[in-house]
Amino acid sequence: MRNLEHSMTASPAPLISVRVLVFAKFAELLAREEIDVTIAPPATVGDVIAKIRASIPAAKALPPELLCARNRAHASPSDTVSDGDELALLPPLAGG
Amino acid sequence: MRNLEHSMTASPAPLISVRVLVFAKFAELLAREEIDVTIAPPATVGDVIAKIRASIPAAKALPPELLCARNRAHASPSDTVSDGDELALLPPLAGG
Amino acid sequence: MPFLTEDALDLPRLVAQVAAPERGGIATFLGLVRNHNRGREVLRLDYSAYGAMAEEECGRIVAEAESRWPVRVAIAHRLGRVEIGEASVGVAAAAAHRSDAFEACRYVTEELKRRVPIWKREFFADGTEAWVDPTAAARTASVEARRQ
Amino acid sequence: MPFLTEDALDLPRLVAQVAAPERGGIATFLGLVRNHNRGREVLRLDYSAYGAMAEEECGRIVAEAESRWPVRVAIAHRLGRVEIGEASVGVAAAAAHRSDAFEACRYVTEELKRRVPIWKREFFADGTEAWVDPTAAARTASVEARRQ
Repeated sequence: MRNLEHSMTASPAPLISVRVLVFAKFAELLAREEIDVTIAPPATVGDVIAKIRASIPAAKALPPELLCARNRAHASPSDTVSDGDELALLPPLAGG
Repeated sequence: MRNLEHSMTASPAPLISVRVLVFAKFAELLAREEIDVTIAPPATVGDVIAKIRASIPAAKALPPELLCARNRAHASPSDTVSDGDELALLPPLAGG
Repeated sequence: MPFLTEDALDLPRLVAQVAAPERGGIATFLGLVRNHNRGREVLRLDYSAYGAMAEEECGRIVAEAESRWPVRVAIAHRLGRVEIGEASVGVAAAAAHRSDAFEACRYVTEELKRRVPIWKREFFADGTEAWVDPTAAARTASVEARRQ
Repeated sequence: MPFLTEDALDLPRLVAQVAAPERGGIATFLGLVRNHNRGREVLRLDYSAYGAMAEEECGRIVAEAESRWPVRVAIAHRLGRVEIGEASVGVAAAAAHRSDAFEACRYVTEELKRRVPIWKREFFADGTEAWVDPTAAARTASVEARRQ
């Protein structure tokens, strides 16, 4: 037990992978429909978006406030992400 | 002119005739769908209904407050009637 | 087009009466004949009306709604025998903005029930029949409420 | 039954999904594609969605309405190409009492527009096309309101 706890604290937690789906106007802007992001935990939806803004040049044109989803439900930038999550960047909704 | 005015004041105004339509439950109660009423002017919708209550025995069973119409529009008992008017006694409405 | 009809109500036709390229929102209300009323099993209804006044009153209600909101309104009400599950009344209101359509549709539905001279006779499963009197139901409900 | 469909919306079928002998009042809303938007002539629309989430979000909205009011609710939303005058969205709510049907229908319609991830591209008469952004329209309106 002591050894296990020690090793968990000492070695960095493994990175987590999330898939980010991109739709409509944003898919056009980024010229892609999904982005795989690997990030160190603990990470939030906002952290994932910040990493996309930093790594994809076209993403700098995304609006400062983004509607986003996590696992097919509306999410807030402060929500924590888990390995395997499906995130999404949603342009302004226009259903109806 | 004098003569005419004099004769108008002196002789009683001619009686007026109205037709009273009766519907649904009230038509069953009174065993008829219309009642012709002749009454001395000036008379109101309420006067006509009072005359019906007084002259038709079954009409005593009509509720004390009645929904009524004059010339195909909702009317109040205090509305004045004119010769040739079409009145109606309306049981509680149940459309829809 | 008359508001009262002996024919089955056709909701798409009612919608078509008010739809137009500049009116993007259509609210409708459909009243269906229920199989129960106040705890008794109902087999069918028979609607009757003071036809001439009912037509005029529907026209007045439509005109009121169309002057109060920027809408087009249609009404259809059945007369005669109507079976369980069939529509007895239909209202459609179309507007450029959905809030106007919703509000006008509701107004017309409420006013129609309150003002249009239509009556219905219920035929019960036990073989009896009776005129429907919503005011008697309201009186009973208020007496029962006072008892509690 | 999925909420999103490539097929034309069938209002009677939507009504049939919620009708039942004990539910006498059915309120519906139908959104039709208009030929103009913000002063420009529109020829047609093309709807796309985050399909999996849109289905789940519609399901959540229906569940919310059905827990808040004693109603049954149905939703249908078009995907793909939709022509002027065609319905892009339909909502139906059935209840024993019409006020519940009206309120639930309106709630579902508003929440659907606010929460379901669907987008539309407008094709204009001048040959151009653009994604519809209701928040941009709202921003413009509020700027114009401030100017007055």
